[in-house]
Amino acid sequence: MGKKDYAKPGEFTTLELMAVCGARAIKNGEVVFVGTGLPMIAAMLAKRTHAPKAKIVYEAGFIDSNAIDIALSIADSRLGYRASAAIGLIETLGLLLQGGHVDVGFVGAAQIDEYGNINTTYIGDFEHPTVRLPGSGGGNDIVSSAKRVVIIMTHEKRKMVKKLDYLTSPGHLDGPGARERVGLLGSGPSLVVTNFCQMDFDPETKRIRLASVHPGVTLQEIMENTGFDLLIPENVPTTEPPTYEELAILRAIDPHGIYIPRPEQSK
Amino acid sequence: MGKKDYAKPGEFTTLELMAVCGARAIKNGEVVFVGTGLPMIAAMLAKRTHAPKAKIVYEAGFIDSNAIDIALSIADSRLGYRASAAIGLIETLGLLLQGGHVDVGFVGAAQIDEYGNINTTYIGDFEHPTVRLPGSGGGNDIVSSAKRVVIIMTHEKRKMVKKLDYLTSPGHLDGPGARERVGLLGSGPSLVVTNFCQMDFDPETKRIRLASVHPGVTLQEIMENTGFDLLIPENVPTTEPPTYEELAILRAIDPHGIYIPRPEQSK
Amino acid sequence: MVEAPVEDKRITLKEAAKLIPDGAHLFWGGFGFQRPPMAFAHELVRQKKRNLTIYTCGSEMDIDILAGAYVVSHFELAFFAIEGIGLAPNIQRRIREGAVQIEDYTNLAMALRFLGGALGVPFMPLKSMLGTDLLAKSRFRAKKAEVITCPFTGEKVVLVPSVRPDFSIVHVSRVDREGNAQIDGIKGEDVEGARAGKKVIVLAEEIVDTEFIRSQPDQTVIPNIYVNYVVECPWGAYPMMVYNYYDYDMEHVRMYYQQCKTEEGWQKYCEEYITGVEDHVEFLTKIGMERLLKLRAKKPFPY
Amino acid sequence: MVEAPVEDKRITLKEAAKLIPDGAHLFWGGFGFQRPPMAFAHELVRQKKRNLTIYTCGSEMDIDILAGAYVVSHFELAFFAIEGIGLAPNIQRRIREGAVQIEDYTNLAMALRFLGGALGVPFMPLKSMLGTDLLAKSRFRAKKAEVITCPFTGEKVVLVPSVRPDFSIVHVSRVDREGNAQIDGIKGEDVEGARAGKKVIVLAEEIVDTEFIRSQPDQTVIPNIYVNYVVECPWGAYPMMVYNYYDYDMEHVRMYYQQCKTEEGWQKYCEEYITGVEDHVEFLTKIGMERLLKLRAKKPFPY
Repeated sequence: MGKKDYAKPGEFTTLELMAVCGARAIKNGEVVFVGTGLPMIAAMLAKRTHAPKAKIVYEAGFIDSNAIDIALSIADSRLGYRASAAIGLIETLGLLLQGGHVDVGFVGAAQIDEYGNINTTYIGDFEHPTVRLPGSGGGNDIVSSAKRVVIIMTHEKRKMVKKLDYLTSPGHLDGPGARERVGLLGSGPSLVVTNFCQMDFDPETKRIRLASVHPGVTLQEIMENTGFDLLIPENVPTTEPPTYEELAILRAIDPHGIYIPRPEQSK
Repeated sequence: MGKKDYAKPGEFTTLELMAVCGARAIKNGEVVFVGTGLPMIAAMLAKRTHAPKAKIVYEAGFIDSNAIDIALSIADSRLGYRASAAIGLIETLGLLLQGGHVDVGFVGAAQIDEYGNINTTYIGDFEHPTVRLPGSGGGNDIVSSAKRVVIIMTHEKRKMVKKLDYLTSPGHLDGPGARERVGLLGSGPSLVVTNFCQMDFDPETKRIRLASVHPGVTLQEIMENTGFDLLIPENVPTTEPPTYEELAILRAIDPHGIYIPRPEQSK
Repeated sequence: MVEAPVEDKRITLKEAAKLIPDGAHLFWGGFGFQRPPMAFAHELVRQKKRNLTIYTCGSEMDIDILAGAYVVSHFELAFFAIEGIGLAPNIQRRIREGAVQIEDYTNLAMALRFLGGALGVPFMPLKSMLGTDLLAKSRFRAKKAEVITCPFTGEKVVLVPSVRPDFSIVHVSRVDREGNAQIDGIKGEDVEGARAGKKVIVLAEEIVDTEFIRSQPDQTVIPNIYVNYVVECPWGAYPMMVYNYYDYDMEHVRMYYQQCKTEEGWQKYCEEYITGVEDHVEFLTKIGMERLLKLRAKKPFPY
Repeated sequence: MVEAPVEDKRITLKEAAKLIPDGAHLFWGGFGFQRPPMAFAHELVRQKKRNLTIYTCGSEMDIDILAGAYVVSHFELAFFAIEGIGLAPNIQRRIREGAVQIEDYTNLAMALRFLGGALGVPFMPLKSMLGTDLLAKSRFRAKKAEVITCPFTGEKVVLVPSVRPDFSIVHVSRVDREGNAQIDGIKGEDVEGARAGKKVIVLAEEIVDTEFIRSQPDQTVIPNIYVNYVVECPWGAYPMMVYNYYDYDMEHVRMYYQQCKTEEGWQKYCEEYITGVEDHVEFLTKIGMERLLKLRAKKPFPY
């Protein structure tokens, strides 16, 4: 089978497609800042396909990691296997990230708004929240200072909101020039990958814009599950499906389906 | 021979007495910040006599050093032998010293004034200096932040001056309360050891005050070689001479007379 | 000539926990699943400490236990969860009850706050938090952060206040009885945090001879000058992990998470594994030799 | 599946020096007699570089040579001398001539300026320099430092401007060809300095296989991400020292010091040992095998 032999609908899961989308956002030689879960799988996939020279950094201190086993914690000893260095948080978040060496950072989100601002702290009112989420962790640091940011999340109306309950990590704030005005170093979110589509940011308004629709998903579905006004260009392509090669590698990376249940498991 | 058997005049050199004075300024268990030369010898002597639990720190990064050979550079590998740790400058000058862990710091001086302010940078005018000295190094850091500071220097009129050519390291500045006013952490110089005498600081005026006169030295000699008005209390004791035990250990520490030429060498 | 004596700073886990008065402020070491002072958390629970404030970057089951047992009332931190499983169940519940309050920072902000405390300066500069509610909203601190204009470049910089807690609690790989500590693998924020505390308690998987430490001084991560007390505490991070020593026990962690979804479940866990056992060794005995032996790291893997 | 290739960043000493344009700003590694990039200094002299600015804490014969050969016109530093012997003879002379200017800081201030540059913030806070001419007088910087009142505590704090030089030059114990570097013994200010440079050149006593580095990632002091070029350069700090590798050659250093007391003596030294030899290997050959072999470190001593 060739490199560009695309898998057909039914031969891959949505999570697999999302991991592939994440991987493709990484260019060869880039320094990639990821957490556990889907971003870790995406970065490992990129490194084993088109971006073998990518360097994966985990905030706990693992630098240029070459882990062969799936990690459950950002500080998991598994990430130290054949790493270039194992140091600490000031090294990764301060010297590497804020120091300007990180090309692309991956984060998740409980809520985002139309400028890509992110909430991972509270659901509900700050004084009397409904749910207390894990908080920023290194998320705010990553979104503040990485050159590009990829957000991976599930696409639900209550998560794609007009107004965040709490602004944890800075997207494009209230629009063009806002990040520069408040003094942020990185250029903010550039891509959002969900279970329905990929979205990028309109360069003029800095608002979220539909970039590609996953195979089998309708525009209607996306709009119904988005709580803010999504910019929709005239021609929106279908997301390139995973290739058979990507799928094979992906399934070898996470053989027990810890983060990406196998097609047979997810049924 | 007993611990308190004092050597007689002629049985020790002035440099040996100065090293002993330095050693006696160190209490057991204290953290001592020293450079090479006489302070290093003094600290090693203290550790082998009354202050075995003293911890010697060298700014290059050697912590709790137990060197057995005399070092020529502050970064000399000799200082790493059986040290507790070998790290770097931010560790020693920042985390240990500025962080408040250093009890006593030793420095030298090309000039001091009557408040114990120190010059190690320029002789002559700032715009057109006669001599460019080595500069602060870690000297200013030590005198700024150590809990106590001991200055060891030779006693000459051109070095004990009314006005410094350049203020490198802060003594008591212009008097009581001045260090607190500018925001300094440490309490400044507490002792000056010269080839003639020991001097401390009057608690009320923060001016230099004669504390003890070395055996065989006259008050006249000291006054003639001091360029500022030295406070002289009514009763000034004679400096306690080295004991035979101290001399024996001192000579074992620097057997080749690198910093303290042996009596026979110095003739 | 006097031979330098080796100062012996060893105390027991029980003695170490007794040093902490109610209301004390602690730096809490470990990061994520790596080297949390779990055994120390258990002992604080056993000794019924109250009203502690904890400063940390990101912690997990260890601080969830401390919140569950009403040991901690205030956190200043960046992250808490049971990673890879879900939200921290006890902290959630205690927040709803009003028994726990959290002041939120980022991981970098917290790590720099420890570095600032360790360096003896009252703040550190930072380029995170700008433009967000982390800067705009505070829970209990009078002044959480301050934005200034850089006098050299004119750019905006956030200053975060340094932290000097009463105690720093860190769990390391090995230490000598004088307190010279080595940490294998990542250090998280422990290097800075260990130096920030007014008093420092180092717990370690093993105590080694001081000559071993002094034969390789460049391996010392926390020198003895900073350390007041040393506690030998093997398997002290279980059911979390210690690099080069042992892996986490996910079965136990999942059981904890499931059980703590209800207050009753948490009380049962606490009684069974913490308050109902005499000490750390009895806890390990309860877990069982077979389970522990299986978790030991297998070279060349650090897990 | 693609096996990750090992990127090869090795270049020769000559190639490395060629990268430095006249007028460039350099972080200069090593501290005192420990690991100065001496061979790199020689090569800069051979290639007749001019008008460089050097940032360092405290350096010795290495920067005295650079000043003597008119390679460096500006220094920002805390200390220079030939330790244990006397003042740096060439720098003294070049200052009198007006060919060299020095902006004075303290060692901690310089180290923090590198840390600030490395951290991506425009300044760092400091409690030194207060009340002194180091704060009051500046030589060529428009703004050398700034005193502010802490917004949290009200105390006075000095801010020193961060440094991001064009290049960082460090000499380390060992490195792999990807640029992962290890440093034995003290690190001086090299950890921070190596991260402050826009480009980083790592010179090393030896190049080791990347698998050796990756078998002990917690020993890496400078990870490959920061490093642009790698130069194998054994005895690269001679006549100064490298921890665990070799001792200094004080006979040579004293000869240098005595000879450089006069301009003619310096010119003779420079011609004989630097410009008159083709490269570093020819320099070492001139020093002689017997002398070098005697200087090798003798275990368990690192010297």
